[in-house]
Amino acid sequence: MRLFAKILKVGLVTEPLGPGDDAVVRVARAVEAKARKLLGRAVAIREVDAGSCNGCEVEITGLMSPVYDSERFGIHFVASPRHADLLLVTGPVTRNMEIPLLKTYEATPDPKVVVAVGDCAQTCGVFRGSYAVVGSVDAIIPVDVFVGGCPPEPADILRGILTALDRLPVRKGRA
Amino acid sequence: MTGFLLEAAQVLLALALAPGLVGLIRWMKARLQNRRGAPVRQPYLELRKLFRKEVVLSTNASWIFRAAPFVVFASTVAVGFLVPLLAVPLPFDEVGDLLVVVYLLLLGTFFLALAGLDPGSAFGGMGSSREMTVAALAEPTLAVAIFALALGAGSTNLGQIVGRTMADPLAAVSPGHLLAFAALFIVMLAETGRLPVDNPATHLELTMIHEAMVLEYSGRYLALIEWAAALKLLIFFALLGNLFVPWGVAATLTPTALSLAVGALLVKLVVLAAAVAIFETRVAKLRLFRVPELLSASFVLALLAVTSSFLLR
Amino acid sequence: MTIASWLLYIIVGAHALGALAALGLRGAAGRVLGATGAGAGSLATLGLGAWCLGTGTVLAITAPILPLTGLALRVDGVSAFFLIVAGVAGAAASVYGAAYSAHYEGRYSLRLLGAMWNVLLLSLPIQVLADNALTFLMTWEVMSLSAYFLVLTEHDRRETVRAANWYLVVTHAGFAALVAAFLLLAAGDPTASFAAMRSAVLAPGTRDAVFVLALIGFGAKAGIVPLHVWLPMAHPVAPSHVSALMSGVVIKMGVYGLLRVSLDLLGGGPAWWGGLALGVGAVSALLGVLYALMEHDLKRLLAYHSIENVGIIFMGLGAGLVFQSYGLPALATLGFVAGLYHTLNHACFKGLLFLGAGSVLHATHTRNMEELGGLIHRMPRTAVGFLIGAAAISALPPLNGFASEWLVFQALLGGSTIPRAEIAVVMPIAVAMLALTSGLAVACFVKAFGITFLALPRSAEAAQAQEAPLAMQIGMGALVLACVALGLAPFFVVPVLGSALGGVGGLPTASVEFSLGTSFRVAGAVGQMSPLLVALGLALLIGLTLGSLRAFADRRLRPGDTWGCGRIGHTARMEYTATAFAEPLRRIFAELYRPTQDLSIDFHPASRYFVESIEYRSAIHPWFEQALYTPVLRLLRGAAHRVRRLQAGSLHLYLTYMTIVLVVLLIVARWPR
Amino acid sequence: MSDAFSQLSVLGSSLTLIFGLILLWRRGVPAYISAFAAQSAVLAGVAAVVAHFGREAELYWVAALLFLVKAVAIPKLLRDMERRFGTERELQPYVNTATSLVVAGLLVLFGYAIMRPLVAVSRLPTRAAMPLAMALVLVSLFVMISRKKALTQVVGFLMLENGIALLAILGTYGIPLIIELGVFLDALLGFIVMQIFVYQIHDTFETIDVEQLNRLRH
Repeated sequence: MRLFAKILKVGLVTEPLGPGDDAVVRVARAVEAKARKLLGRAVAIREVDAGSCNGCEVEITGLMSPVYDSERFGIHFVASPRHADLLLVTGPVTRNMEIPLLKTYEATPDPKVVVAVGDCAQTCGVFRGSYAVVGSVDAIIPVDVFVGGCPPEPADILRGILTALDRLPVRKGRA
Repeated sequence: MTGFLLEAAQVLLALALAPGLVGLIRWMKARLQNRRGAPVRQPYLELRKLFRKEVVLSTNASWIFRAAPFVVFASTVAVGFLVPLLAVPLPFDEVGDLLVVVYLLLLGTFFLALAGLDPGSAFGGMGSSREMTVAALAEPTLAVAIFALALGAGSTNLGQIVGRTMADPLAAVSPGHLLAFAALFIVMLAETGRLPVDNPATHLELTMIHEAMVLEYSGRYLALIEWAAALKLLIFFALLGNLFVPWGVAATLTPTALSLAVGALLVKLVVLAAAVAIFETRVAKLRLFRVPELLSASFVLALLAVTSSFLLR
Repeated sequence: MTIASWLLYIIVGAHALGALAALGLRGAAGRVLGATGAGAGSLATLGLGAWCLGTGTVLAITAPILPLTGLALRVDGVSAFFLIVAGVAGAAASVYGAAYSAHYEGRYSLRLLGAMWNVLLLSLPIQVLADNALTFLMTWEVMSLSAYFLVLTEHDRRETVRAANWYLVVTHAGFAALVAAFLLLAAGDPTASFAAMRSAVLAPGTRDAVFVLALIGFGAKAGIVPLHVWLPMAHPVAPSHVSALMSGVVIKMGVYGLLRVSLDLLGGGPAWWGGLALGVGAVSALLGVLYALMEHDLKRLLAYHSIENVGIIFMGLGAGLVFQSYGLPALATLGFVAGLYHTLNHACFKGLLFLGAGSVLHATHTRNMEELGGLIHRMPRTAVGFLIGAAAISALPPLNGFASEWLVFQALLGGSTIPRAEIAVVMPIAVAMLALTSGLAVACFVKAFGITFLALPRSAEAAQAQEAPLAMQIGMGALVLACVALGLAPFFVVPVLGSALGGVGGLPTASVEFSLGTSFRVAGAVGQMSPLLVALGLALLIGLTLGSLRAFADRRLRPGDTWGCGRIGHTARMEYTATAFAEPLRRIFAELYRPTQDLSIDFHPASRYFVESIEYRSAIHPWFEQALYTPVLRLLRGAAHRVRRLQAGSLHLYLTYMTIVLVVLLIVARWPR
Repeated sequence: MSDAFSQLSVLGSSLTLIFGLILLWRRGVPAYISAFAAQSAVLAGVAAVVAHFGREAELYWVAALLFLVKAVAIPKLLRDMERRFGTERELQPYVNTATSLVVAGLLVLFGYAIMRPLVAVSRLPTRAAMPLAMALVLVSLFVMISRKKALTQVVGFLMLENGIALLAILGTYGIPLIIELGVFLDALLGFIVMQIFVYQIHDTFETIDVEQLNRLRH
């Protein structure tokens, strides 16, 4: 009985939450259109934490929440770089994460793009000059787009992903 | 000749519908989680994308790793030829019975598990180990459920089981049938890596079963494996739908009967997909070591099904 | 002189010459000539079996070699079939052995090995041809002893001696049961021919006793639980081609014997005979595979699988006996055919697997799977052979294991036509146990092949491994072909087996039950299938997929490191091990395995938060073996202690004993009946 | 007509048995209570089916009574008890869950085997369902043997009673109403006595794990 009640309750609230603010909606539409053109509207993301304070991770997690729901644009996170099209890198690259980051980049099959998320990824932020930090993300692997902010909002991250997809070389013919 | 055309048509239909079925379940689950979710056609786009990507191949891997996607895909498609989706009897009905179906699927699992071990990654080995454990423990339920079905129909051949239930509609609600259905439903969840056993959407390697085996695959190989997995799900749904509720399956090859059969198949798939989506929303993933309990519960259901079938003979 | 008798003489002659050559010649010549004799003899055995089965020849020969009765031989369908089993495995193993035994040169006695190999190979055909009790029992003993010496080849190792002793004890306990069974069967006359036994009318109680004794005696040879303890000890320590033959053929003599006695000589019996055989078969199958899963010694793992497969064979025979007792000859034939088919298939794939394991041992000098890995790169042909064997033993279509297991399933499902409560209870459980067994077998061979041949080598030996010599590859190749052919052609094999069984023990002579054709239908059974078409379909589909991928998909391929979450180095230490692979199943079946765990941590002297070393040990103990064998051993030891009191070391005392025995015997002999 | 009758009775009995098996599979006491309530409702349904096809008007009363007492009243009482003790879960039964389920499967087969002769001579349309009722009795006994918590045992006892009632309904189309009522009262009394005991156990040992009763010996 309780089981049925529960399902009924869940069923009742199954209304799609409206997408967040207007900016997000616009970005979302744009991402959807671009992604469809470039990657067949299926973007698989592998997130690499190269030494971040996890502030960016919290925001990235927001992408998957019911509010932003990145899945509706065909963007989803995957467990292995082998499955990924896009690397989402956060944080200043620490000494211990330098080789793993490189290896992740190498493990990702072409065509691929890299989006560096957060100020630290671009400038190392407050960690600049630390003995434990190697440098910004683009010192290790080629970065297509930087997303600024400490931390950036999910909408910014979406916009960054969009821009990166723009740079993706479009392959034609016997692709 | 029409028979072979029918076979080809049904396999093409299955291949075409399979990704959509996965998309449908994902969409329903998203709605149940109050999300908008990806559209139903999303898996098609993902497959197209994967077929256009390059493959990164581990230097440790051998030919097994490269052969496995083909074996998995071919064995699943071969099963698609044997399972009646639209009409009975199929011309290939006597090529393989339900046992052949089970063991062909096991052939795919065998190669996929070897491929999981091949690159020498710990995740792959873990996935293989778990997948084989679950597959082995699901076997008795499958066999006993087949026994229950064969008892009723006097045959393990799929066409005959379907035909017999069509001839005797009351048999569809007989307890033996219902119990066998419940048992096979649980086994289906286990074999296709659905929720209480495996989480198809997990990102954490340690909780993976099926996903962990294919972590190393990319590009076209991954596409083949994903497609085969979707096809396997569709085949299990079709088995559940057509073996137990065979209404709508065409007995003659007239256009009306066949279009009716396509419609009935779609309805059954949607209903089962909804059932799985609701179920997956309701339950949490089981700890790996509670999975045997679930499987032994399904085994008891299958045993009950056999007993009931014996009783009512 | 008929062709059949010529072949018989060739068998004897070739093995005799082979044995003499092995004894007389030193070095490579003796080794190769001995193997040649063995191979030629085996081929003749195969030829004799095929000829007799093909033409339906019944050959009966009596040679006055043995005292009292002479050597009585007779070929019928069943013995012809077992001749084929012995011939196929014997020939392949002989070719393989010619190269394999080379590395014993100078370390162990090659003469004894070659001679005993020939003796064993000669005893096998004689065994299945034996037509009276004395011939049968004498050959049985020759076979057991020659196998004993072969097991003892590497005699300077403790485990070898221990294994050989266990083998000798269990096999002789079984022999005692057999002697008793035959004495009961022949009403005390050890010289009775099988024909006389067939026509003898025995009391039901005696028949039951004969069956149970035969089940114990032949079960000990076949490795049925709980008489299997010697098998996982003896098979691993024997030279690999000997293991292949022992596992493929010698233990099958138990199957042959049981079939001969229960079906042919006794003509079938009450339903519980079959039920008992089915039950011990199911238990052996399940326990065999469960213990195999926990094994990391490649050859011992295979030995446990022999127990499993013998169990499956016994399930087929048991089902046949059950159906026969209910007067269902067609179904009974199906059950027996399923058992026999699996016997032949097991001889092929298990022979192949043991030869493959032998090649691995030859190349790496270790049987421990945890030290292997990556061999597919160094030994590609052996890997393919082992893979095919693994797929076949896992009953994967379209190979031969699947065909016979499918038949066993069909036989069990066919039992549902018997409207009896006990059948309704037994059959679903048997089906479930068989299904669980085959599922676990698949898991086990993923482990065996995956850990041994795939991924990175786990030791320097594995990294340096070399492909096996050509002769060894030929031996394996022959068995690969046999596995594939037997898997694809059940529509040919099954009717032949049906006709081989025709007329034995009241089974129908004409095997009209099996219709020929690419898909074969079995009357009384409840399904049909065609492995040939399945194989064709699979090949076609793989080709089609490959072709369309070439045409439509991206074809770029880039080698890269294995993905390990970006770890800096990837070594073999990071791979999944055999123990880890089997760990989930070990936990699930913990109540059976009763694993003991032992964890010891050495902390750093400065702080408990730093660890210097962690040692974790875990072992499983086959508790039912301990529960069963420890009391027996204790009893034996106690008895031996008591008997020792008789041993005073005084010659006069011994003479007194002998006198007393003589007097007692004379009195007994003179006693009027 | 009678075909539908036997199908329905077997179906109902299978359902009661499956609800019985939930005791072995789930670990939370609320699930047990729900299972018991559902089982009793199905039992009432079976009684109504028998009343309809067997033309035994009396059985309608039994069905209604069964539903009221067992599907509504007792579950409510049980929930009260459960609430009072908080959630005690059946974490470590004597026999682990997977094994329990397999044992239950074997018990079902056993029930089938021992009822076979009876089923063979019986001419009732409900005969096919009787082994399942027997199996429910056996499974309930097994629950009481293998589980530790007192509440589980209470539910097991109630299910045992359900099994006996089912057997009576199927086998004799209901024993006369008076006897039925007597048994009913008996069960109710038993239940109340057990309830008191459970409260006592709880008050004394702060737990309702019956393993603790071993301490009474000292």
